[in-house]
Amino acid sequence: MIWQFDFIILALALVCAVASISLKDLLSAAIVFGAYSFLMCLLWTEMGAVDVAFTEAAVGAGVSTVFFIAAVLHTSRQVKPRRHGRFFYKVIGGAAALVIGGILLAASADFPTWGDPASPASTHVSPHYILHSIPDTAVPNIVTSVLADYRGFDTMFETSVIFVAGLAVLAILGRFGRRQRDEEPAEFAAVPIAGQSPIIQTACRIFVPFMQLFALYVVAHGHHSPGGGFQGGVILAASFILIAISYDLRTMLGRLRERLNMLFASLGVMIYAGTGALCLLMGANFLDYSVLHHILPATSPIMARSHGMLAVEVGVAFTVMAVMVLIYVNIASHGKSDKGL
Amino acid sequence: MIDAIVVVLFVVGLLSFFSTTIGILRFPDFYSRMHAAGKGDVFSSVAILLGLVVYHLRHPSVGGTLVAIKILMISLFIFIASPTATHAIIDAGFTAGIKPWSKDENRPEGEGGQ
Amino acid sequence: MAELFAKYNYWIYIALMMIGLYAMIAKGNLAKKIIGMSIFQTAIIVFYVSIAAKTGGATIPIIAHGHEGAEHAVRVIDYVNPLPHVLMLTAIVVGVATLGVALAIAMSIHQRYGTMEEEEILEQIRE
Amino acid sequence: MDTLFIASGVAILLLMLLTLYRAIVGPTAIDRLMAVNVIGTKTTVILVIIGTIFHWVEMFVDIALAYALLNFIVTIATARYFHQRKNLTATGYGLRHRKGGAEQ
Repeated sequence: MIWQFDFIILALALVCAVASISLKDLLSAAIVFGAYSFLMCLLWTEMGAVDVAFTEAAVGAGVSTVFFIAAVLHTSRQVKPRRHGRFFYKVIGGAAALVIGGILLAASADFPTWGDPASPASTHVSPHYILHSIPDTAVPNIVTSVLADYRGFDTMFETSVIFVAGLAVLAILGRFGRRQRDEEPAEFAAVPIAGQSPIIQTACRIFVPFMQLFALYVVAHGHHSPGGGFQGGVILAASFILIAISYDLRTMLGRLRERLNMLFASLGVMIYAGTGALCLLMGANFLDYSVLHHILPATSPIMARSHGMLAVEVGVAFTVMAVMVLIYVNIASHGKSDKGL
Repeated sequence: MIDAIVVVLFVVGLLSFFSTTIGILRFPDFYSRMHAAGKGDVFSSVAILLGLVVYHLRHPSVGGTLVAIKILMISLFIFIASPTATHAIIDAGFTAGIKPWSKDENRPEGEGGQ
Repeated sequence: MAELFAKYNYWIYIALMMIGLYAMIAKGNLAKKIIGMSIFQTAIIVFYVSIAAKTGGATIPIIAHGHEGAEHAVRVIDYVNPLPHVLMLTAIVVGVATLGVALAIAMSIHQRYGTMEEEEILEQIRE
Repeated sequence: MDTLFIASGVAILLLMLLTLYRAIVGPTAIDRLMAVNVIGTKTTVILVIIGTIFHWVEMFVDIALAYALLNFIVTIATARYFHQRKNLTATGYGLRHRKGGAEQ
């Protein structure tokens, strides 16, 4: 926690937030919102929330702004100025914001001071996690151990929510049955690439292997440093999005077919739930990985929990990667999966 | 001695970032602003990152060397990615039809935009 | 004065939340509403993360020298609270997935009505 | 040395505030993109500086590496946007805008 940084970053974030909702050009608003995401990542880093900052770094730089730009490409870019204005809505919105803000400001008098080590949030449950993470699970990164072990149920349903979000995008934008059956990615390669300049394509060819390797490192090394399935999955998805942007959407779909992608999405959730069910079959509680030491060779119950977390993180990475790619493909091509952003 | 190198690299980086910012704010048209942003951004970032590499190598150790290598990789990636991004932006501006600023005309600040 | 300085960041989060709420209600454009929703969400995330912060030299929630066994005692006060980080980490990724769904809905509304403005959509629905 | 790092971090952040002027005022979307690109590169640097201030840069350098790898995706995506819609400023609304864009 570095208060000098905190103050300036918060001021910058406020400016960015006001600018991104008041700009009339939606593309500019999306770009300024990308800067807002950078500042949020810095804010969380200086508060010590490295895993959150890592997630925001991967999501904000690689995925969310690209979704916005792709959506703006397929819709209108300009916010329409109004003839008679939205005076009524502005009054209601301003009143609601002021009332709720006022209530929260009044309530902030009861908050503990910022960074108080004895605040209620930091004294009830979290000391248990901090003290027992190493003896229970042998995982130094407490965030990973809480995410995948202590609160494994929660994370499993978060993963399911991401999966369902991917299905929802497919259901809203996808064109089931309206696509020709024979239009398979194998024929896509014959279409000449109408893409970016060779400089960008070369830079992409240099970057993509590094990004994918780095993503695998992030998934596998999440026990000892910031990272894990969510971050690694988003970086993997960003590498595929980079291929799609710098070459063509068809080139990317030639590497990662849509059916394979859907298979990955469901495989991830299945790995997660399957690990839990395996624990159930071995006679322990759902997602109680310590029982897995009977089938994993040369492990103690403690190390079995560590390895169980790794399996779960791999499942999360599969789902997150596949769903982000799925959402990108559908938004960028308006569900047609042929050519897009 | 090592501290002096770190301080010099930081000051060089900060000064070049300062001139980058001045260039971004003051230059008259898009292409000249991009010229300031493209060069100064990479140079200042790499200078500050090199200062941090030197700082982390002051006590030789395995962890410090690993960190130094990672920071060098970051500067390498910036060295590749930032000029590529500059190229992409210039290309986008040229495709979108921004006319370069020339000496004789004295266009207002908001040229080409709303 | 000390009271003011100890809580200024809460007030800035509240201001961010108010900006997001205002944009969600008052702006007529669907994309602007979605941006407002994201700002609202970020304000809540940053509030949770700041709850986790601890003054007094607390470091990031990764136990130092965890590989060499826990010979030395782990003190709670040395590490920031990891629990809000976990909750918010998943919230960010779920947030971007829901952002994708929101954009998909806005895109199919645009395909159907040819506009992203709330009032024009309402006019077309009433006709 | 910590004073140097904090001071230079604050200096970079203040210069980012000046860069943000270009990001917000424009005049065109591409000017904003340029400013945001500079802000993103400097975010990478500040992340490493924050790690050094925490005396545990091993844990922060991965985040900076992720930023260095991912930072230019948005830039390239926007360049791609301008390849497909060649109008620099946002004009026209709704479907009419799409037809007008195709004619250009």
